[in-house]
Amino acid sequence: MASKELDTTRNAVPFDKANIPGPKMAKAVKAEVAGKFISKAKRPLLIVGTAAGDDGVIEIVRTMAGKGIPVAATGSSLKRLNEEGIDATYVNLHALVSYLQDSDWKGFDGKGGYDTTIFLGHTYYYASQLMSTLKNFTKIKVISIDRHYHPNAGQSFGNLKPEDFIRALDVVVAQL
Amino acid sequence: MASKELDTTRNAVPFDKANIPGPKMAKAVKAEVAGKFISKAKRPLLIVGTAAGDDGVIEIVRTMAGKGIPVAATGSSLKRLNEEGIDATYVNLHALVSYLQDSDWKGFDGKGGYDTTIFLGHTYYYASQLMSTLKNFTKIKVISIDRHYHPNAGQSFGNLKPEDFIRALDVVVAQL
Amino acid sequence: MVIKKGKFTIDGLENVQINIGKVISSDEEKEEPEGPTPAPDIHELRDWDMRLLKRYEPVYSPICDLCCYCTYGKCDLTGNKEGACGINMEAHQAREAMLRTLTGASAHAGHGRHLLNHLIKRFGADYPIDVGPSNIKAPVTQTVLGIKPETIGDFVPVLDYVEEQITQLLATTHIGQEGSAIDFESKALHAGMVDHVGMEVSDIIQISCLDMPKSQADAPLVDMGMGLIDSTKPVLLCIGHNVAAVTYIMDYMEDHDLFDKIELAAICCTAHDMTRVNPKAKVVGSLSKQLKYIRSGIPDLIIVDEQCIRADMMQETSKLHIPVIATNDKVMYGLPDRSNDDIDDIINDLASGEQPGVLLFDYDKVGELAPKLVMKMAPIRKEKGFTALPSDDEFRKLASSCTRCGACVIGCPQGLEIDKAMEAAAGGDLTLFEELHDKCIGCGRCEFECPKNIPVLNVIEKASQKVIREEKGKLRTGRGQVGDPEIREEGVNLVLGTTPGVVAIIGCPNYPDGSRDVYEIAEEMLQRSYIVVTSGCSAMDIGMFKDDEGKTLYERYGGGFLKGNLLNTGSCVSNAHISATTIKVAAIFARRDITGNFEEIADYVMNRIGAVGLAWGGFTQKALSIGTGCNRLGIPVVLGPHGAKYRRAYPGKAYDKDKWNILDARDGSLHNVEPAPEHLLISAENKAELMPLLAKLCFRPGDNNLGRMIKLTHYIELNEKYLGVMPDDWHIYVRSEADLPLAKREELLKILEEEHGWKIDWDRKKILEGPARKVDVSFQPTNVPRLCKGAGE
Amino acid sequence: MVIKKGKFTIDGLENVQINIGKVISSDEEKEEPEGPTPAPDIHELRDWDMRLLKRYEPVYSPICDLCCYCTYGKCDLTGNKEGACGINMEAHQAREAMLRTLTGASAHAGHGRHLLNHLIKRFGADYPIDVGPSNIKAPVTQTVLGIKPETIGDFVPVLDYVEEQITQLLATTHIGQEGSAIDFESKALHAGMVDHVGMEVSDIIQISCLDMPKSQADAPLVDMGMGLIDSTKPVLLCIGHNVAAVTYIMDYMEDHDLFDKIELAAICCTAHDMTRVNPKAKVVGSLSKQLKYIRSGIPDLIIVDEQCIRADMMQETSKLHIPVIATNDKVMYGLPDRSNDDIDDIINDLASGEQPGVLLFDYDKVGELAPKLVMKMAPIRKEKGFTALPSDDEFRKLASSCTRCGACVIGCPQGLEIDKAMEAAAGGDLTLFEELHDKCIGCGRCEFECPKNIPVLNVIEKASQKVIREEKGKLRTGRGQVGDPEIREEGVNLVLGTTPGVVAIIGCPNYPDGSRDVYEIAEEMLQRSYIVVTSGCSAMDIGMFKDDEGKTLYERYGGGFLKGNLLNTGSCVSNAHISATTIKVAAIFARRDITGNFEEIADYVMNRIGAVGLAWGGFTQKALSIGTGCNRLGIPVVLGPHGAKYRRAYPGKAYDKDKWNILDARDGSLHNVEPAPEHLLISAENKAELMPLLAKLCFRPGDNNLGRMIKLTHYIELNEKYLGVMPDDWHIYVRSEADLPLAKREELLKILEEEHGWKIDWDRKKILEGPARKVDVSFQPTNVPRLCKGAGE
Ligand code: SF4
Ligand code: SF4
Ligand code: SF4
Ligand code: SF4
Ligand code: SF4
Ligand code: SF4
Ligand code: SF4
Ligand code: SF4
Repeated sequence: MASKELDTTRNAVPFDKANIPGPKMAKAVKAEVAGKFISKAKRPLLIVGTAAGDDGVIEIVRTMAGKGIPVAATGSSLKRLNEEGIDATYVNLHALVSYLQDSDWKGFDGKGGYDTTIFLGHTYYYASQLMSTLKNFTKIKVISIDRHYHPNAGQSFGNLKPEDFIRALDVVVAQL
Repeated sequence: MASKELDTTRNAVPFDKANIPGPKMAKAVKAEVAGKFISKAKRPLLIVGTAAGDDGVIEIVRTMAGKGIPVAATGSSLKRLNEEGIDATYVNLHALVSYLQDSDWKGFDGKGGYDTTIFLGHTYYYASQLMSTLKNFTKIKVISIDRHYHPNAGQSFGNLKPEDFIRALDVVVAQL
Repeated sequence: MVIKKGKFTIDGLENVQINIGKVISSDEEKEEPEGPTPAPDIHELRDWDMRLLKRYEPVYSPICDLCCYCTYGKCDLTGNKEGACGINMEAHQAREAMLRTLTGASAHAGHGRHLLNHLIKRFGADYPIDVGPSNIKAPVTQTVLGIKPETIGDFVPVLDYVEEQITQLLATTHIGQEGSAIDFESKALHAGMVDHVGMEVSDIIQISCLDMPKSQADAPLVDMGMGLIDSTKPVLLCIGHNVAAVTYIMDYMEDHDLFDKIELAAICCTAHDMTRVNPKAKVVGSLSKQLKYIRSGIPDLIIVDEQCIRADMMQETSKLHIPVIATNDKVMYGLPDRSNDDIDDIINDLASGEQPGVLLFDYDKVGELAPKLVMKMAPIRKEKGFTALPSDDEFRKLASSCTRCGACVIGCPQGLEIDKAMEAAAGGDLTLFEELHDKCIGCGRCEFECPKNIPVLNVIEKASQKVIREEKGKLRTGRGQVGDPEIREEGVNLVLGTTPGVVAIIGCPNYPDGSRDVYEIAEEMLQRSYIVVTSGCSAMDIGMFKDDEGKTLYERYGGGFLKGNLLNTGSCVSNAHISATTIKVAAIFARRDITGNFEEIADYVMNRIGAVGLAWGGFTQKALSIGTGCNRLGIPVVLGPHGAKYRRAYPGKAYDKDKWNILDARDGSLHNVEPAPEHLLISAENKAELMPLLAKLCFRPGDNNLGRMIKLTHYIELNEKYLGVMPDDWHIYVRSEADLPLAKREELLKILEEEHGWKIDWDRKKILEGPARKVDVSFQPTNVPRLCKGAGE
Repeated sequence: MVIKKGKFTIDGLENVQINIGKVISSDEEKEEPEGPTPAPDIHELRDWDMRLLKRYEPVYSPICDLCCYCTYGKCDLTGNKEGACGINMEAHQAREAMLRTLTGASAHAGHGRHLLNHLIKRFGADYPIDVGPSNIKAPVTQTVLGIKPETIGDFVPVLDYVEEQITQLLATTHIGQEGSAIDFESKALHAGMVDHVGMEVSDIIQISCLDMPKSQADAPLVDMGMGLIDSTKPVLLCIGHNVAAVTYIMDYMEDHDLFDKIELAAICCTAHDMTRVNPKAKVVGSLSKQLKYIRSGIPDLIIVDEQCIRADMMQETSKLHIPVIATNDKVMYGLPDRSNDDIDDIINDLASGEQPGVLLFDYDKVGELAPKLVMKMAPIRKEKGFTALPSDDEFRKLASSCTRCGACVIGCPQGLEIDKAMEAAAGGDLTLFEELHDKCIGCGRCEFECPKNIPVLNVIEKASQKVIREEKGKLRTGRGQVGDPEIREEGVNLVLGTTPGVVAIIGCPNYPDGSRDVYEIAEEMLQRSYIVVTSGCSAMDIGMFKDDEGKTLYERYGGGFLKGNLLNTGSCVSNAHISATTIKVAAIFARRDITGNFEEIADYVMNRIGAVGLAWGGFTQKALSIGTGCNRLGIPVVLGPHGAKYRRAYPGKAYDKDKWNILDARDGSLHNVEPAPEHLLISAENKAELMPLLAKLCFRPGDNNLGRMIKLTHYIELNEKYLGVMPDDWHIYVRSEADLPLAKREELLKILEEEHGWKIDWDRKKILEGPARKVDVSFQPTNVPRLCKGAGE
């Protein structure tokens, strides 16, 4: 719909200016592309952080969860998600990335590890560090659909205005 | 002329993969833009390094020198330049950047410092380090018209094929 | 003939120097056998490290994908590639974390050595150690080195050892040394351990020589906060960590009755230590107040020593005509050394502004000069009204000139929404800035990004004048060690669990969400009868907030080693007393031999003592080394979210059952136990996530039923309170119905039956099947095979 | 009663330990007064540093614009901005350079301490120092600490001092310490100075205890080069720097007559030191051969100790079934410690491949196990023909599979055109690879970049088999110090200038253009009668090339401290003997007191001794610290182009006349002199630029006419030869016509008249006007006011 004017690839500079990790930085992607990418994942995991307070964001989480994407609630996001009736599993983000590094980990459902992680609603610098673990030490795909450009993801939006952010998320879920 | 097909802004990644200095990296510029930029300099200095062995490059140096741009010959380039009859002053590149940092330095001609330095024909990693000095500690503009992308310059070409390189240099001098 | 330590010459043999070492009394000798690893080299505790690291596998979070250690590089290690020297990302990150740990250790050790040299010169090497009512005077030193120091001079070989280890470890960061991540971890743990030795030395010698509180539960309360400094008086501000020089100022001020005339205040650990020496001194606050307070223009003279001092000191102070006296060769700012000059000449040069600062290594001169100078400066400065803060008019103009470009936000390490606050302020609403003020760590990075050259921090400070005036708190001065008698009394509660745990809130003010967090964390845990220990900047920030009755936590809670007490050990180096406390519990309560017996003690601590460290705002290398030293001793540590930038953590994998096998020392039998403590080093994202985590990390395999019950209660309650639900793993900590909180026992048994399929005998309200293991009151958990009966036979 | 050093107990006082320190004989005592700065702390030589740094202003070349030291960061410092702690780019770069210098210093000191502990255990603390025919046995130690060690035990407090300084310096890299770039430079210089102490200790104790050549000009020549290792025999390869463990292997091999049966070879400094102990050992080559040689599959067993060892050792060797024995706790690779196990068990586990490597800290076991194991491994390995190199067939396929994408080129630190060589090789032409082979430093980075997974280094090595077979050279084993008698003989030539200078070619093989450069540089300077001193990897590479008659430079030139001689001092730590040599010249030739008198000596060296260091391929932190130590002693150093990545240099500004004022010690008068030495630390881009620069940096203000004439001759000639013209600054080194080379005097006078406007008296061929200053044979140049007559009066 509004995707013509919405270009989520713009302004793809780290939201923390000094957060330049090296030659490999996330590809800035369009919302449709992100959505298609997620829809193709075999074992996706949506990782929702404490900053996911916005109603719009919560609705997106609900939709994605509804489409069968398991939700890991990191930080203190579980409380809100539970209040909203969204099924999620609490996990410490630092611990989670250590599980994801473990090829023997069977996932939250015991059915095996995840091939794609989707980050939404995180404290910027904190998530960036833990994406760095996944980027450097796993084959797991990392896509950030957060509001700010995350260089340590494989794919990310650029820095978005709040209103564009919600629009972009809508485009993403439309692809699922 | 051939500038339509020649896009010197492409492939603007450091020629040494790990040479990612930080958030500020050279703007990749078109050859015309580089040429115009140089033509506007009040006190330009062309810094020619040891790798300036190619005949095509030497001709460019000759042309630029002919247009009144003073030439600093670093490394061992002086020998060739002298053989070619091009007027140049030998200076150690490391020493040169220290002079350029000194606001009291009067330049090779005693008429004052330089506002723009133009790098051509350098050992890649060596020049990169010394551009870094100028970038971080002076207001002097640094433009690289070398074959490989120099993140520590203010402006630079992307990594060019040898033939495109000479074409690009021709475009540059055409603007002077 | 009485033989004493010292250097002697024998008549007629003037050129022979005889050094008499420690004079050992025979009974002392027999007291405790020396353990297997006195003064261990890098590899001697490696087996222990490998036990830890096998369970708590390191996780790396590179903050940079490159390595720039040598000029083969930079090398791109993205994706665990190897650099030109063959090192891969994993090993390099481990090396980086080791180097930063070592940096922290060297800061403390370097501080300790400086102080030791100084105090030996001042008081003599024979000056006795006095830390209060304790037989175990230097628990960390004794455990690590097998040495029982009696005089301050006895610490000389202790620091020799520390410095040797630091040098060896630093050497391993050279290209072409260690190639293995896991061995770099072992080295980091070694660095952390020697850090605690260095800290212990530093603090014990100053407690002994400078008459600081000695295990004093009711150490005096002192005033704290920018709102409590009387800026109408000359304000002499000390910044740093090393109290050596500053004591001369205090002595001079006492001798000349100047405490009424001069406001002597300090920032960072020097504030702790000054007030420990003399509670007439005042505390401005933690590190994050430093630039803010300088910018206020209030200080009339600044004395710096070492560590955590703004590197831009001279740029900032010279603009405001605040002279600076640097007193330590670690921080010299390019200033001229005036140690040999006449005091009056120096005063003139500083007062006239001819020199913005000087070096002064002669502390007698510092003591006399600083009070004189500040009294000379104050009228001059106050008359001219030097301050960096804008006037009301300027303030409005600045706020209005902001274009909301957001460059400052991207530059701010906290990502604070300065742009929005500017907008509000331009419209006359200061609340956003007032909120932002507590979250702002006062770093000044925003100012370098602003294309409109708005002095952002000054704007924040100006906007927050009202709240700053209310910044009035109380700090209980650093009490030093926990005394042996206290351990004797409380050890049992701690090990039984009636005291649910010890939470040590330490480190720096790089909090994710402002300094109120640490106050609230402390309060909640105190209310739950945890022992809360604190130190450094956190100890200060905890004292900055008050309850409805206007009381700080220090006023509301006792300072003893008792449940529900709040202990401030003191400055950063007094963190050693926290690890020392766990050692003392092992020694006094459990009667373990500690001398040169690190592994056994760490094993005891890890399996028995429910202590957890929290570096909520830890950002310095020292915070990392303190935490890492705790880790080697078996104490889990939680970091705030910025801590993920330390590059490495040691989370546990609760789901991996194989990792949770431990031995019963009685017979060497293997037992699969609950994951306790679940993590050795982990971060939390916010306070809400942190609270239940702290409670969880107090579980220990050695818990008895009562203790487990109490710990479980708090874990469940905190999880419900902060995450809104029962934790999904509470049941794995249940070994029998006796572990269940009484009030909820039935409810919980039901859940165990229904959700986890456990078998319950509802008549007797007993668990029949379900738990991974049963409680056995005499279970002696250990991770060290040689400590089991029959080992090596 | 004869009193000796040691520990004693007195009958009846068993618990009193008496340590008798150094027994000082009365006349010794009087020998030389103690200078002003024995064992200086960080700030005690700061005045001297400031003198240096005022003239040679540091220039920073950040290799990264960020700082990632603490978790306030990362911080963006681009454009000299400040980070969150207030440090700016300049100070941070200075801090980085200091840290890396310190890393180098710690590597040497850590090595020294390990060796000292080991040798004291083996030989006793009283084992006498024996370095050859010298009274000044430890010149650096004596100059820095004011100590004159006689036994190896005397070095214990020396290393205590070094470790204390290292800890203090490392502490300053903590956040919130030093804020000034210039003071970080002073600290770096301090680190460099203590590095030379650490190196000196390391080398003197091994020379003394392990019977290495002692100031021996005709130390034996040994075989060197991959082409000279007999791969049909079992090949036992040692890698590293610390010869402690390896000596046990040599002893065992001697005792069991195994030198014929086993090829004992080594890489890096362990190769130097093994051959110094026993010239039957062979040298494979410098660091850049390491991965190449492992990949060849030839070694049947590898022993590693410490420093400059491939971090990917285990990954590489396990693929090729080469067992590894690690013998030093700095490098443990996560291997199991088998020190307490039975030798046969270990051999079995290694030979079977059950364990790819082990730790072994029991050197007796290493000595026995290694020869046994290599003899067991060799037949197994040779039968299976383990090698990483492709077969001819595979080689062609690999070269053809290359898509010329260029990813490897961008990954290669040397930017080598691998893609072109692949193309040529696919077409059957190996010459490009053969050329590339010498330039390739064997780092392996290319392989991580190749999207076709081509093992690029293996391809290079395979293509270069022909040239590798011809890699046969000779090395003169490390001779140790320059002896006092040699100084007595040569000092005068050096100071007069008939020997135009000393060029010390040291450090690592990260050459910009292959290893032939150092050979050619050495040859040219030797032909010009410079004394060429060398050490470490450079010493090896110099020996790898031959003249038309098949002779290496070591065979063509003598090894004495005489003009036109080529001295290999030995391994990296023997670099201390190079700085020591300049100290000895000051002490012996100029009769300066050196004890605790660093500043005066450095001042002498800088103004009088035409010595220049060259780290052409220096890339390690050690090369940086060695160079920085030379700098503090007043010795200029040139780096290869990679050296610009060390982040900081000290170039001089010849045009700024104010910088070149020095004093005449006779009367304290100020003199404006020629810029000599022009730079303190500078890089050169290639050999052609380097050669005249080396000559120029041998000028000294103290040169007399003869010396200046000779130096000027070489400077002009080298400039003409390599840069094609007369240097444009030769005239500023002319003080009178007597400074002009005789053969060219008239020609030069003409130039001076015509181009520079000097006034010449053509009758007498005398300069009347022009030079900045006149020569004065008794001019006593100094930069230190207190050394002038009448100072302080
Ligand atoms: S490690 Fe730090 S200093 Fe080095 S390149 Fe990375 S960010 Fe820059
Ligand atoms: S230490 Fe290793 S990875 Fe780091 S820059 Fe040097 S060669 Fe590269
Ligand atoms: S001073 Fe405060 S607002 Fe400015 S960047 Fe630092 S934390 Fe952010
Ligand atoms: S950088 Fe300056 S102008 Fe931009 S939003 Fe921040 S304060 Fe306003
Ligand atoms: S707690 Fe942290 S910030 Fe505070 S003084 Fe100590 S190290 Fe510095
Ligand atoms: S040390 Fe200073 S500049 Fe470096 S990351 Fe920390 S705060 Fe930033
Ligand atoms: S191994 Fe050789 S070719 Fe490959 S990257 Fe290293 S230097 Fe370049
Ligand atoms: S990276 Fe591989 S495929 Fe590409 S040019 Fe190099 S060798 Fe060929």
